[in-house]
Amino acid sequence: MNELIPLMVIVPLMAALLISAFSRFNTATKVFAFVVAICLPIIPIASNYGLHYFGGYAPMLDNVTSVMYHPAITYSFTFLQQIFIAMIGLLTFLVVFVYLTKYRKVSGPYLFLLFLGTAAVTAMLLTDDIFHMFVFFEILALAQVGIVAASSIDYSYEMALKYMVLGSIGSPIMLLGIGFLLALTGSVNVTDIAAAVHNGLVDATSPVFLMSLGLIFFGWLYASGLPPFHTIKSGIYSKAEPHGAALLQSFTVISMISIVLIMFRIYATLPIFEVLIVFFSILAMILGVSLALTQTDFRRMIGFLAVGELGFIGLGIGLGTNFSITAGLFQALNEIIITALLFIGFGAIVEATNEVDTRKLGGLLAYHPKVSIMLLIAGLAMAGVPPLSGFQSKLMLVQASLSCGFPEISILAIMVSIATFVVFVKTFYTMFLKPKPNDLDLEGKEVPRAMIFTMAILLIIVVLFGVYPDLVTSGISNFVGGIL
Amino acid sequence: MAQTQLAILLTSVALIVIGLYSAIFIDNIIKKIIGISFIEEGANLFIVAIGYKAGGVVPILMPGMDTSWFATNAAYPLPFGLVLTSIVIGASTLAVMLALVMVLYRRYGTLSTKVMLSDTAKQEEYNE
Amino acid sequence: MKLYDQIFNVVKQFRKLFSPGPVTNADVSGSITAEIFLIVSLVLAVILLRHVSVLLAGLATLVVAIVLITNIPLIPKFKIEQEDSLEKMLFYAVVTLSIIIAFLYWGGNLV
Amino acid sequence: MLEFILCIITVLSAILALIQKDLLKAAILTGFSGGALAVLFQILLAPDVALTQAIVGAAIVPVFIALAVKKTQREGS
Repeated sequence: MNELIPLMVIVPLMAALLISAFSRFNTATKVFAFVVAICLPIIPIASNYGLHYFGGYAPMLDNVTSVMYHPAITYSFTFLQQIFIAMIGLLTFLVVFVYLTKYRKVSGPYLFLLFLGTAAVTAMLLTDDIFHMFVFFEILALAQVGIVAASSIDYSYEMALKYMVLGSIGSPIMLLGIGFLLALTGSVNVTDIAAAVHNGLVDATSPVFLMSLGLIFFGWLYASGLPPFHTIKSGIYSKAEPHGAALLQSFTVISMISIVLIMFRIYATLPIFEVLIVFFSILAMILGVSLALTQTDFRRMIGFLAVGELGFIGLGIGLGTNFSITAGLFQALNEIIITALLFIGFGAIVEATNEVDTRKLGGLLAYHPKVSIMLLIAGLAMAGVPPLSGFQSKLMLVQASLSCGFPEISILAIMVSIATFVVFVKTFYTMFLKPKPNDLDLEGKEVPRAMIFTMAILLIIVVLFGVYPDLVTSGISNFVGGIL
Repeated sequence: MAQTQLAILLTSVALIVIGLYSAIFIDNIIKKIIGISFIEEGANLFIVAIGYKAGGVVPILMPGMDTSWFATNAAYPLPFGLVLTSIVIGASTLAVMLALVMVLYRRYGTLSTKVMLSDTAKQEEYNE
Repeated sequence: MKLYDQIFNVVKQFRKLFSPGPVTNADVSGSITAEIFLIVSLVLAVILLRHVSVLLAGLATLVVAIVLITNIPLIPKFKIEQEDSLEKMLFYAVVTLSIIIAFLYWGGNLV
Repeated sequence: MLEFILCIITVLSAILALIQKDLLKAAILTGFSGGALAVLFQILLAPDVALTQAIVGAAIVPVFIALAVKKTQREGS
C-alpha cells in the first residue's frame, strides 16, 4: 500500500492544523489528538516499502545522454525510514499522552507545535529532494522555537530567541550551499545530483563543489548541535518542558542523520568530507562530556550528554564503512530512546520536587523508588553497560574504528563512555543516595502515573534492542549497502 | 551580459557579508535582526541569478510561441520556484524573532543584546 | 614543588565555578575528572595526526600536552568561553564558518 | 545600466539601515533595499519572485519592524 507513504507526513500536518483551529472544544481536541497520536506509529508499520512520486510524475529517461531524471518530489520508504518513523511516532504518542494527562485544559497551539515537528522530521527522513528537506528543516526550527517558548521555565524566551538568531544564520548558509549544488547540476533531486557526481558530469575537485560542501556542512552543524552550536542545543533542551525536551532531542537526532545521509550520498567521493565529520564529532564528544561533568543543573547536564552522544553517530558515519555507518545509525536509534527516557525521568523528579539543582536534592530513592531504578538503568544504557542497547551500538562503533585502523578513536570512544558513566554515578549519588537535606519537602508529592508508564515502555525497548540487536542492525546494514 | 551576472553575484556576497558583520558587531537586537535577514536576501538573490539567462525570456509559455524556440531561450524556472518558498520562510522567521523581542523588551526595558541575551546565570544575578 | 602547588590551587579555583551556592565534594571531584579527561582526550585526538605525518604528530602531541598541563585549571576557562550568551555563540559560529570555508577553498584537495 | 544602479541601491540602503540611530528610519531603509531587490528579480526574468518580494520585502517586513519599534523603543545606539 504505497498510498500510505505520503500519509505519514499528511496525517500529523492536518492534525496539527485541525487541532489549532478547533482548540476551543477541549474534550474533542483531547480525543482527536490521542487518536492521531496512536495512528502515528501504526502507519509506517502497516505501509509497504517503495517510492512515491508526488503528482505521479515518474522518472524520465533522457534519450540523448541516457541519464534518468526525477521531475517529481520523491519519497523513498525503506527499512531505515520505517524503523525511525515508527520510533518517532511512538515517542510522539507517549509525549502527547503525558501532556494530555498532565493538564485538564489542553493548549491547542502547543499540540500544533508537537505534531508540526513530527511531520517535519518525517518528511526530512522520507524525502529525496534537497530543497524539500530544507523547507521542512526551517519548519522544524520554527516548531522547536515554539516548543521552547511555550514552556513555563524561566528564561525560555531568551533561549528561544538565541536559537532563532543562530538559526537565521545557519539556515540561509545551508540554502546557499543548496544553491551552489543547483548551479552545478541543475537539479535538486539527490539521486540525480549523486548520479551526476559519480558519472563525472561534475568536477569533484572544483572550488564550487567544495564550497557547497562547506556551506551545507555548516547548516548541518546547526541542525545537529555539534560544536560551535552545542551550548545553544543543550540550552534549549534545558529550557523546554521535560516531555517537550524528549521530543526536541529526537528531532535533533533525526534531522542530523537525514541531512548527513544526503550529504554522504553526494560527497562520499571527497576524502575531506569524512575528515570534517570525524573532527567535529570528536570535538562534540570531548566538549559535551567534559561540560556535563561540571554542571549542577541536571537538565543542562542531560542536554550536554545528549550533544556528546551525537558525536558517536557522527563518528560512525565519518568512518565511512558499511559496518561503521550501521553502527552510527543504530546508535542514533538508541540515543533517541535513551535520552527521551532520561528527559522524562528527570522531568518526573522536577514534577515531584520543584528543584533542578543537584546540590539541593538528596535521598529521593526512598520516596520514588520506581523512577530512580528506571533512571539508573537508562543512565547505564547511555554509558554503554551490557546487556542494554547502548552497549551494543558502542561496541559496534569501537570494533568499526579498530577495523578501519584508528585505534585512537576507539580509545577515545571508550573514554567518553567511562566519563558518561562517571556523570551518572555522580548525579545518581547526589540526587538519590545522599542523605536528604533538611529544607527539602517531599511529602505528598507524587510522580504522574503517565510518566512512569512512558518510562516503562521506553525501558522495554532499550532492553529489547540490547538483547536482540539483530532486529534492526541487519535491516540497517542492507540499507547502508544500498547507498554505498 | 556576463557583467550583469557578476554584479548580481557581488551584490549577494556583499549582502551576506553585511549580515555576518552585523551578527557579530551590532549590539541593538532589532538592528541585528535586520542585518541577519540580509543573509537570507543575499542567498535568494544568488539562487535567482542561477536561473538567469542573458538575453532570454521570462519562462512563461504564451500562446503563439514556438515551443523549441522557447525551450532554448527561456530562463531556468526551478530556482525561481525555490526562492518563492524561501522568501516567505524568511519573512515568517523575522516575524517570530520580532515578536520574541517585543516580549523580552517588556521584561528588560532595553534592546541591548549584552543585557537581554547574556549568560543565563548572569541574568539570574541581574534580576535578583 | 611548583607543579604540586599549581594542582593544589586548581581545587581552590573550582570553588568559584559553582558560585553562587555551596560546593560539594562530588562537584569538585567531577570537575577534576573533567580536567583530566579534557587533557587526556585532547592529547589522544592530536595523536590522530599520525595518519598525516608521524613527525608532525609527535611534535604536536608534545606541544599540546605541555601547553595544556601548564595552563591548568582548564575547566573554568572552558566554561567562560562556552556560556550561553548570544555574543559568544554568534562569534564562534561565524569564526567556524569562515574557518570551514577557508580550509575547504585552499586545502580541500590536499587531503 | 539599471541593474547596476539597483545593485548599488540595495547594498547602500542595507548599510545605511545598519548605521542609523533612529530605528524607524532603519525600517524604511530596509524597505528600500527589499524594493530594489524586487526590481532586480524582475530584471533577472523572475516576475513571480519579483511580485512576492515586492509585497514581502518592501511592505510586510518594514511594517513588522516598524510595529516592533513602536512597541519597544525608537532610538537604538
